[in-house]
Amino acid sequence: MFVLYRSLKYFVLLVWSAFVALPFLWALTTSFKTANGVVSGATYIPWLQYEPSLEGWKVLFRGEGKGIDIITPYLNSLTVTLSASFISLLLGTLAAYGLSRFSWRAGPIRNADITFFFISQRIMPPIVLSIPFFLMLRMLGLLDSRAGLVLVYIALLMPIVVWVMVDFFNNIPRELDETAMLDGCGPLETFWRVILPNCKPGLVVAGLFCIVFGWNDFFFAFILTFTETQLLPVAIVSLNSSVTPWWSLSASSLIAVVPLVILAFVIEKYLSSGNLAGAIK
Amino acid sequence: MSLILEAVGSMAEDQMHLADINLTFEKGAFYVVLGATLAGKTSLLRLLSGLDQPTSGAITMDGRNIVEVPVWKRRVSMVYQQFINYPHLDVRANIAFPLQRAGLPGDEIDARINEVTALLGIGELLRRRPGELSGGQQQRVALARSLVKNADLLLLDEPLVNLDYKLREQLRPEFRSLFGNNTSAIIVYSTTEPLEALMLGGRIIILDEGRVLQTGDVHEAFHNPACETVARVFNDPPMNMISADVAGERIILGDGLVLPRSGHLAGLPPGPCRIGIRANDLNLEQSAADDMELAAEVQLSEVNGSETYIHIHHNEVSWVVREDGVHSYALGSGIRIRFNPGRLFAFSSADGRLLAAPDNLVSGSAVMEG
Amino acid sequence: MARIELKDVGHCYGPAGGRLEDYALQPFSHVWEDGGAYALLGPSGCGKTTFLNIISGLVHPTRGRVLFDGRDVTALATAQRNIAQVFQFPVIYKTKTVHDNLAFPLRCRNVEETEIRRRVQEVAALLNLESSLKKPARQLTADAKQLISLGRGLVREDVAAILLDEPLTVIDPQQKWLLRRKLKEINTALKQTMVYVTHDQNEAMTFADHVAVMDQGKVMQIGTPQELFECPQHTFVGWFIGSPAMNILPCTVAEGGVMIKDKKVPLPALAKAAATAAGALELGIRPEFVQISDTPGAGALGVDIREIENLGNYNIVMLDLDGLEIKAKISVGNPLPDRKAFIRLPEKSTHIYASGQRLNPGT
Amino acid sequence: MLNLRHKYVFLLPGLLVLLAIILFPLLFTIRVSFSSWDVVMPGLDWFGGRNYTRMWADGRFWEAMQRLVMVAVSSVALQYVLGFSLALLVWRNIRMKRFFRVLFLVPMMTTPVIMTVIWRTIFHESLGPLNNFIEMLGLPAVPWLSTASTAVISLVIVEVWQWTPFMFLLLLAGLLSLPREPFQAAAIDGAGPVRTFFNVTMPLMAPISIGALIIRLIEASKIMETVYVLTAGGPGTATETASYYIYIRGLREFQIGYAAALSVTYLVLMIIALTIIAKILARIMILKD
Repeated sequence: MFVLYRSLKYFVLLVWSAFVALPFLWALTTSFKTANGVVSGATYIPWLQYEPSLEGWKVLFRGEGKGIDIITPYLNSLTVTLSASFISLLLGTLAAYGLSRFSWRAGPIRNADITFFFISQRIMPPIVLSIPFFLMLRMLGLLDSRAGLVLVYIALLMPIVVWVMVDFFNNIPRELDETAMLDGCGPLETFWRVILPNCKPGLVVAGLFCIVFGWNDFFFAFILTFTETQLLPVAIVSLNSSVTPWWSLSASSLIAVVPLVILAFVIEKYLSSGNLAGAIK
Repeated sequence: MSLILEAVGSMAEDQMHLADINLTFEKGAFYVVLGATLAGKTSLLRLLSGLDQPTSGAITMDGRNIVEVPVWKRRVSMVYQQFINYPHLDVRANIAFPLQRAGLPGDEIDARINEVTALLGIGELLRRRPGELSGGQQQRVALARSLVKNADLLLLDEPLVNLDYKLREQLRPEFRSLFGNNTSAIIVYSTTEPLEALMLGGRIIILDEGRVLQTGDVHEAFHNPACETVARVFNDPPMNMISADVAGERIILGDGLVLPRSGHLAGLPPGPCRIGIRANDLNLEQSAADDMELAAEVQLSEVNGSETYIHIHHNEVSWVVREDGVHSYALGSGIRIRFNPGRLFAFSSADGRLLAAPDNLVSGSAVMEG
Repeated sequence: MARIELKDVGHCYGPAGGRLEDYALQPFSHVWEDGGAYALLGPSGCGKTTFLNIISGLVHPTRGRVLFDGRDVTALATAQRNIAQVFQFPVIYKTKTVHDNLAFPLRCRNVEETEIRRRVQEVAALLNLESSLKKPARQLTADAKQLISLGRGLVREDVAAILLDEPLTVIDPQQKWLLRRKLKEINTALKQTMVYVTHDQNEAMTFADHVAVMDQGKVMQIGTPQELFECPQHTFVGWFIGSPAMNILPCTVAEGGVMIKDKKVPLPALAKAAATAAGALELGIRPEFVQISDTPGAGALGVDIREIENLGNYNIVMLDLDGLEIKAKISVGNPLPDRKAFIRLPEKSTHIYASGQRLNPGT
Repeated sequence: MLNLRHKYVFLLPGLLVLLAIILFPLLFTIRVSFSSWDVVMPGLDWFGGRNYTRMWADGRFWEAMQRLVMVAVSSVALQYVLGFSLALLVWRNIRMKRFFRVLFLVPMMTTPVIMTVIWRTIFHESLGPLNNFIEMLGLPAVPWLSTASTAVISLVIVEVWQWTPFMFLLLLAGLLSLPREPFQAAAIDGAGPVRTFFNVTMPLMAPISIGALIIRLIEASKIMETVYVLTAGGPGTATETASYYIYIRGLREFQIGYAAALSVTYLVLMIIALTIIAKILARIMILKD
């Protein structure tokens, strides 16, 4: 009975692992194919089933005209994601601290309502915002620029930061702030010298979520940029045209996806240490 | 320097925390705030610290209204019942923190840290983080951080309540000697434990349900509780109470125990009153010829330190007897209790005021003051 | 209901076969008789939780055997041991009513429904929970929830022992004595073997007929509360039990008595017991038993009165014997000498220890 | 709670930035929805409620809404069941625990559109590995993306692949934060795994489950990128979700005014639906003390 249960358990784990790994393995093997390798039907093992080639990878680094330039979109994505994450983290953390520590009243509106307002921004479908954002950025002259995208991403990412950090701050005893103030720190100094150094796990988790959601956004980058500023997902999806080069598509996908996969290790570490549990309520 | 509270009240979310508080705190004095849980002790300390503002009344320091002065500009220290230290700093940096904020020079900071850590016996721990310390050590660090500032006002909010019994036993005398030589600050210490109040001495403020019931010298208040509530709060176990009726020359206790209306009870007005007796004054053996006697049933015998509290029951009487040493009594067994009528307290049954207290026995306090 | 026997049980979290000092619980043997009220007492980290887990089956000891009524259960898992446990924080099934909470262990064992109802009624009556049987258990107060946890053990007929792990932690101080009483009452009425684990001296001594005092993985003494108080077998017990702690005074042995700081105290029996003992000698006496007077006499030691703590009902007098501090507990009303005093240490209340271990003057 | 003047320094920067970024688009959209802005005549004229009456009769929009509900609810339900099962499997000590945990988290780290591009090649009728595998088993090839029902199933598969990890993450974090005692108590009471799950695990996990379900429903209600890449709404309109349909009207056909009316309706319906769902879930799963 026990043995049966255990075998079943590992069977399920392995099946799901295979399901999870399938697209990556498929992309990996496809990236070494050429047109011949693709059109001959699904093949998996290089040398045995098809002749491997590095063409799919090489073409990514050849630059304009001769191939597909992947480096510029890569750097664009990196800049936009990191700037937007940093600003969201800064503003969101401050706001979350304000919501956690002070009482707010405006008519019937209380702390919980303001917190909800922040978090509820996630409900806004991108499509609803896209047209006004388009017009707004045009007005500001920020269409097709990295700055414009950063601005938009702040609205997308700040709710996540507030969601994680309000709860994190609520779990830091108020007495710690009070002690700092009694020791002669004003409110800002208290936040900077005492609270911030003690919320590294929360900041890491919030920051990770920001990077994941920022890096992975496609729609706004797609709508709000054209030729000057191309982000990675847009660059890759645009390969998906009439005659799809599966090999370079697969290679570029793997390149785009790998850096964040590494974050899975970081998240798992925080998961084990119990720092994530507080964030979800 | 004196800190004065006048008609201070504090409300939060429509709940009264403190009402009509009038108190004066003098420099160099030690105050114990005694009260049950939720009596308003923490609220009072937070008002004094400036962390909370009163909803009514005035708080003045040397005649100057200080309600509007922000906390970080006051010279106040507070030790919480939770062990609050800066988790990201080591012990030394924790203690140095308030000094650095005050802009003291480095050698002065070093000197003060050396002094205070030696005083509290935490010199070995300077490089450790608070998270690596035991509860007792953490509280010592918090205390060191509070003492090192030489604040004008030092507040301790039940600092021992979260420590275990042996540590409390160890720290109490240390507190006594730490605070005994104070001349420059106002020290306010809150506790729920009468024993702690008596051990630390000084002046007492007894709180109950957000009101001040009695102030004065600790021992004086212990021997002359202003009212029945004080008698309960200021005794552990709480003073045993029984309804009584004064008629003619007799006082009838509860269900018929009769004693003469004489001695310190001679002046009781006729009619109903409440009689109180300390658990300590109930004995299992006869100690004097005129002892009153009562047969009761044992509800539970509880060990408390080196003493045994015997909960007894007899008709409407549910009393606690304190006995020296550790003993055990079977549940439901019969027991005979004696007490000396000279040790009875009497309170008004209308408003709980003290009507009569026994004469103070010869006590050690005379020696202490001598 | 069972007799619990521990045979040379010890546990080490590291690799087995290490040094004895590394053991979280040093090997020892003991028997807990059926139906008794027992306590495991010690400061945090003393090994009492390991001990408890060995009995409940969460930890399998590195060495030794655990027997319930002679049956070897050392290798059995918790569920197979027929024990019940009350935890520090109340554990209830919050989706269920009080009745269904109490019935749960029986339903798990497929007991007949009429029998379940009968047992639950019985236990509810015992715990004064009858009026709330239909209420959702989550709505009850903390002390009632603890009673439900206890009740889930009591409904079962197969229970070998009920383990209580710091059960009063979350109970209101004012309610504690009522729950203590309830526990004692149940132990007296049902004669269930109960093991109570706590770091709180008062709770252990109030609840148990026999208390095992532990420190640093070692069982220091097992005895009745009165024995622990009056006759501590180890200086740790003398310090840990009672407040204020026992006075522990370094001493040496001389002809017909014991020397404390060059002063001879006539304690012939103790001196005889210690005559051949190895290790540092110490004298132990509780503050309650120190006799104090203002007149010198045979065997009295001259001391200085350093400080008097007036605690309302009694005084703690701090005495100075050539730099050694001795505490004496004196009731108010008893006259106190001024500055200089003389103390006597009655032999029947005084103990002598070698390397912390008590030497028995009887042998 | 403290009441200091300094508190504004903390809250206001974030609040104002968010209001500035969100409020203008929202008000603007509402205003545009009452205009006839399109590719021929861009501009804010007053068109009355005609966009809304047109929408009322627009069967394609309501079908897209229904499809969205179906896809969102079924994929989130699947994610919950799978995520919870997987979390339970790797919760306690098992061999290669860390390996499984990391692997199971990986999909949520990847860019949805990019992975959907890969999925498209996997679903390819003649060249993809999925049909190749099915044929190896001797079954007939499935026209994954070219018939209505299989296209919807493909969409759900991709959604489940991408987002089960998120559910898994939240639920595993929840499980790891649970106290041990209730489980010990259940073992002592003699409860087997099934009884323990329903009487201990589920009640303790209820608040976290609700949170996770709501978060995922919110995110799922916005599905469109996957549709864009995987099927472009096809075959026909078989996989159009609300967002994607609005995208076609607004950004393909530039019927800005009409798309705005659809957007406003869509947003309002989503808020109402999610509020109701949140309330219902809370009532079913959380028991008030």
